[in-house]
Amino acid sequence: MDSSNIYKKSGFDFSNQIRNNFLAAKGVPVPKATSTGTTIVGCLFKDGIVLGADTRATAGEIIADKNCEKVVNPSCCGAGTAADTEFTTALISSNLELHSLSTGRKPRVVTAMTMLKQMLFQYQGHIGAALVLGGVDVTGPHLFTIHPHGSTDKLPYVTMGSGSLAAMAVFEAGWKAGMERQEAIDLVSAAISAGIFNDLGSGSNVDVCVITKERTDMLRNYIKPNERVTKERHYKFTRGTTAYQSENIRKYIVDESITYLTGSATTATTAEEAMDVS
Amino acid sequence: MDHFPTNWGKPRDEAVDVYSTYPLHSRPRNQVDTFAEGVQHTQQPIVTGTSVLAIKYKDGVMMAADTLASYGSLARFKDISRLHPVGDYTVIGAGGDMSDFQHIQGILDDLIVEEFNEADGNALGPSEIFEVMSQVMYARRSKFNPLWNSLLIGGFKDGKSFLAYVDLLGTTYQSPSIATGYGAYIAIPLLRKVVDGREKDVTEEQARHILEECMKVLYYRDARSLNKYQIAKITKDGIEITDGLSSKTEWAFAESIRGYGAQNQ
Amino acid sequence: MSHYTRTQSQQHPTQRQFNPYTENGGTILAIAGADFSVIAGDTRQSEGYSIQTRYAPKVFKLTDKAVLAVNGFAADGNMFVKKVKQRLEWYRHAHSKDMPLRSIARLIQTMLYAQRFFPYYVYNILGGIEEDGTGAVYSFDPVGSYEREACRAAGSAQSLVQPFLDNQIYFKNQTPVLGTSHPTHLPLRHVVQLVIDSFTSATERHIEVGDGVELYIILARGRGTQGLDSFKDVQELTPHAEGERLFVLRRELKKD
Amino acid sequence: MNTLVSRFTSSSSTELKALDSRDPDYGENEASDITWGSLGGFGNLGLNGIPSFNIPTVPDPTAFLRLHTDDAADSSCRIKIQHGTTTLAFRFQGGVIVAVDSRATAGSYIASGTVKKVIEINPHLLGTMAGGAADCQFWETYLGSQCRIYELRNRERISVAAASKYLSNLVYSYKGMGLSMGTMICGWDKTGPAIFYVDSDGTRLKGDVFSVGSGSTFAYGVLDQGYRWDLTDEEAQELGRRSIYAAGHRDAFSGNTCNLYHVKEDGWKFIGNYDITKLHYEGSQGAAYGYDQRTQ
Amino acid sequence: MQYNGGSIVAMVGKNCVAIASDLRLGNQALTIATDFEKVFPITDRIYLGMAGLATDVLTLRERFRFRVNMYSIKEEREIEPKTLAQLVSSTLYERRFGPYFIEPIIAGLTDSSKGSQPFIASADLIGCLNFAKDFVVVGTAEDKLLGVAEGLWEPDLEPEDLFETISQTLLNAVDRDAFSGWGAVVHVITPDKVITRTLKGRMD
Amino acid sequence: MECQFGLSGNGYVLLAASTTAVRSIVKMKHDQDNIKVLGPQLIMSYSGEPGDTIQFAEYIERNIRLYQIRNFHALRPSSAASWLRRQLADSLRSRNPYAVNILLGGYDNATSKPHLYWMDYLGTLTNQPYAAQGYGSYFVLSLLDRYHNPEASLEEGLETLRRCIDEVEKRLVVSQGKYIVKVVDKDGVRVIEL
Repeated sequence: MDSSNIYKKSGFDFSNQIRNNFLAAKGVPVPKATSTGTTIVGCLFKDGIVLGADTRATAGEIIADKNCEKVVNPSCCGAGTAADTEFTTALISSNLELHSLSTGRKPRVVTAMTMLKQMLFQYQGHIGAALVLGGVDVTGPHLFTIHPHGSTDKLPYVTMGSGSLAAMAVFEAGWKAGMERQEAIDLVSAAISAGIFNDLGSGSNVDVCVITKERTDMLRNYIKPNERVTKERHYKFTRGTTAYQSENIRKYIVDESITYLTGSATTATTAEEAMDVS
Repeated sequence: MDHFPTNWGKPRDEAVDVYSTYPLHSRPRNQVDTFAEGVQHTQQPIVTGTSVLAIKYKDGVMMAADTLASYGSLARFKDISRLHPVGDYTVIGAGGDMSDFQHIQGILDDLIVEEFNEADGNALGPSEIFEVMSQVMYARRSKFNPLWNSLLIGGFKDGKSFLAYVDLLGTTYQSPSIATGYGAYIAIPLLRKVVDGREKDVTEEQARHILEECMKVLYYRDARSLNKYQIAKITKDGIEITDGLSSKTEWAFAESIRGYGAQNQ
Repeated sequence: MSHYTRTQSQQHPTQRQFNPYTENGGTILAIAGADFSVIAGDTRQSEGYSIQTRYAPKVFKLTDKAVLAVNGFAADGNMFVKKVKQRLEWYRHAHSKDMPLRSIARLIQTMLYAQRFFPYYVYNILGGIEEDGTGAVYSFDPVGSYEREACRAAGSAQSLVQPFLDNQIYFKNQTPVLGTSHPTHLPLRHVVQLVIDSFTSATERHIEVGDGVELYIILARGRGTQGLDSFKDVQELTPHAEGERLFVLRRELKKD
Repeated sequence: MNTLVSRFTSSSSTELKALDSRDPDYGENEASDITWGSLGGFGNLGLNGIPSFNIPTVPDPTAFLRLHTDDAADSSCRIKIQHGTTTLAFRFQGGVIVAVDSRATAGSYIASGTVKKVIEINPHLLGTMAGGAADCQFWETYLGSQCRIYELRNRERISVAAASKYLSNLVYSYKGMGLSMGTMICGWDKTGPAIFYVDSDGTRLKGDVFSVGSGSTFAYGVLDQGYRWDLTDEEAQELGRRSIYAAGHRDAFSGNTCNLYHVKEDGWKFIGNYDITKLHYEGSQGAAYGYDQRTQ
Repeated sequence: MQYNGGSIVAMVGKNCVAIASDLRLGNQALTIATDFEKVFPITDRIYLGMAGLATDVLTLRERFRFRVNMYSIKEEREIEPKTLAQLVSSTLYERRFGPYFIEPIIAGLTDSSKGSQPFIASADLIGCLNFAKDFVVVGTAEDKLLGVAEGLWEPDLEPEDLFETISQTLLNAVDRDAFSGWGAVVHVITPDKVITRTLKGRMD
Repeated sequence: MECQFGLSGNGYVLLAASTTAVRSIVKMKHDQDNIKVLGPQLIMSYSGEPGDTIQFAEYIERNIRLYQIRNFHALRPSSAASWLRRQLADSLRSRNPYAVNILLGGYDNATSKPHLYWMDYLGTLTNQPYAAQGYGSYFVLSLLDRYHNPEASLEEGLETLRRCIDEVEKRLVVSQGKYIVKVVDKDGVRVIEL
């Protein structure tokens, strides 16, 4: 194991794999990674692209995160294995930045799409990232979906994730070419809401991102239809409820000041005072 | 009995070496999640119908299904009726295996005849038909010989509308809007938005419109569907099944799409 | 290591042609008080990631003083409730009284155990009032082992709810303030609030719980409705105030 | 055979016979052999008092059962049958001590911490519960009723040997079907105190010291080292408690509380219920059981 | 994850955070040790907990110590909790196709120059971060912890109240989990001190 | 099927290991010494996959010796344990992992304290007052919970050890035969005849 060298080359490290196969054979199964059930969508409108996502992350049937961000960087939403979408898009967006620095031009959406599909294809679906990619460049607005195996799609409105059918139904029924900005935002949030309320893998809030030639507006938690109701009772415990065996308090000196023995004594908070808080 | 202490209480399986010298308890593992794997792709149904949609509305119940029976990916029979009236108050709509559905029709027709012969002044309403069907389906699943269908039973009797679902496992439920097959994923979001909580207010016009809309979306997205469908309406005036409907579809935007990636022309 | 070889078929017991079970999600819970019991269940029925219906009752009235909650595979559950009700009906015809709660519990055990080799995939919780007027909860595993308890959660979110109830009902791990002790039975109002909070919490963290919650509240003979009055929309199911009284309280839950 | 014949000869006229129980479209008709009312039997016990079971119509019912209920083979299996246990019983000069824990686990979830694992068959007989909770509860309750019938027929109490043999024969007849039960039948009869170990394999052993369940090895560790025939009653009870504590502490599937019974000539007596954590920190007679507590 | 057992929870309070873990080291059902700590100080104000396979906990503790030391040497400053979270995440994702069997939790306060803001985060075994504003949990009792925490947690708890809430959450959750428990340790991190208490938990 | 126990007392660590070498259903040997002396005050017992055990033990023995030669002093118990753990954890990531479970006993002259480490083939390391490996641990851990005394004299320690051996002999299906017992204390390592 060359763990002592942190400057080693980047990329995946497979050194645990043999061990894990061995463990699996011995009956220690590989634990499951967080996946996002997810509804993510995108659609074209008059001036650009609107992307949308719900905010639920699940681990099996348990909701691991109620308000996560699936619009991972403001041109891409991810579904599938959460860590994969996160790191894949981060990697590509960094490569894109390098690309644009070396070419001296703003990157195009197709470039991002090609980089993503090439990377995902290389890993043959083992990187479980399903993405909706949208953006506006010199050639106009573009909207793509990229599947974990590297296949792509180019359509005026797209959906992904476990709620994709619900969201697609809304698009099929409501989308038309050349929508106004607000119209498009409403349609996208209706599509996400359809996923939130009809697909158990999706839930909580609606995130919307509007990309136009001029700017990108991230409307985080654009609609919050699922706020928790206030509890019927309060559950604060009386202090001393929990029995403990031993206690160890490490105090830090928060603030130090020098008290001059002669001259003006500028008293600030002394260490003693700060330590009194307990 | 499995004599390894930590495995107590589990069904026996002597085929395994329980005295493995290795201090890790290895027992056989089922490689699959039996539940998640679902029930669809097993002992296959042969000739199948796809979604059925149904909603409650102001005057009763409305149900829609296309007229296609597929043989795998082959659109085999294009004029099959999947909405079947039972008695004077009920329509039963079926997805899944068509031969099983015809068997069910037989059972129900017999039932109606028998009930008629009793001539006791009572007629079977939708909830009774539903009860019979849920018993039949559950009994068949318990005998490992299921009728491979998901059924919607809708009706209107004595001023009350009734809509319920039963499938090959005997699972039942009632709701103001129900869809089977792909409809449960594609049509339900649209139906729920219009119908749920407003089933007393939705007019016939609105009901028909939303069903048509859903049939269109299903035709767009369900590869085993057909743009030819029936709508049944069950109200106080009885059953009315409209045949040979189709939706006006829109494919124009496809013209502007070039390729699936970097292509422009 | 192992000197035996294992064949493929031994490794995976296969019975593939048809799986007679499915899972329909949801959670049920019951709490017994000194002279009442509360039995509750959410109303969502789901399969996989789809909500089949937002209202499918999981809690059923058996008699005026016995309520049964079922959870697991909905078809098995509904059929089981139907059969229990039938048996109770027979009993009523033969003895012209309702079967006492503890006998219902034993009956449920034997009925579940009859399916030992083809189990009902149903977790049952029976709540009600015993003949001595105390509140009781009986919980069952799918093949019929049962015990009487003070509180019990079952179903998909049982592991979320049960430890919370342990803490709040049994005061587990709580040291009482010096000179006091924890009450053995909580007042009705308190219990109903805990049940509602349990379900709102479970809804936050479990995808299969939601849409609505139904609480059945059974009061012992002669007990007034104190503790219930502060809740809106409580509906009485028993026709008159003599004998045990049964109430139902419905609340909405989040629908996502 | 009949079902098979009727299934394949079914014509529309047979189906007209609507609710014929052999018709594949309708459920088994329970009313046929168990009539309603007071003659209705109880649960799966028919009029003759013999339980009946419904067996799935699949080629291999045991494999079917294992597929759906064996949560060791498939942690995602949904029908979780409760299990996990430590039970022990030993004979000494003062009778029989029976001590059990009270935990039931389903997968890693502790389904209950208050299970009664000693089944009071009758005032002179105790059965313990290890393995499938329902199997033990059902069959030992059933055994109780059979013991009562024996008493009525023969005007004397059934011996421990006979009762355990009865149970052993019962479960042996279901061998290979997936029952899982490891129990100790303890009592006092004409021959004095007696313990029989009975399991679902059909094994039946007479002995002095037994411990059964996932934590049994840990219980043995303490039990064997402290066991003598001439223990006083107090010492014996303390030994039972300590052994169950030891198992509860080391075994993840045992714990919560210890239920202690003492069988004497005049029947069994419930000694007490002890919280295992309390035993760890405080002990039962002033001396804490826990290693870190006693060596502090 | 169930091989060795163990669970961890972290919660946010008013200007403070708390992180608590159980103390069990098991070998499946057999309890090997009841003093196995899973939460380690990274800096004065940041604690890192890891639940999962014990050997990986030990390996990664060393690895993170090394990487954090390298960070402070290179940057000449203490690592911030958010930075640590990213460091942990990328270390885990590096092994995407041969992961360490652990799930980490980070709890800490930001530097006092940044106002000592509370910070908690958890990740799955391949490093998908979850930044929560209330509480995060990992381990075999994950579902139980979530359920109790969802019921008991309230915003703006003072350190002593936070201690009670997190302790009650952990103790009651692990009492329903066969593979966690056997005592617990809680660290409450406030701007001026860290209170560490060993709880009197169930030992079975 | 081998069993090993370790327990620490007042100023010493005792390790005991069964001496039977088993292959399939045959006992190959009755006087196998499964406790290696790694240093002047460091001993290690090992069990696990046949073949791996002895290969790994010898590798460890030689390397610890090498360290001592190079550095003129022996590794302290805690350092030796850490290093050993690393060896196991690394080997687990290789194509041919060592499947060896270990008990490590040592006396630290710097602190005048005995140390006992339990380690499994995955590289899980923990410092314990008493420990056991193999199926024997299912019987003796509870026994040691009950009878072990950290302040016990050597004689008392041996008495507890005899209880362990007796218990395993009584309950484990396979008879373990004789045990070899070694003690490490401030005076070094000795073999003790029970």
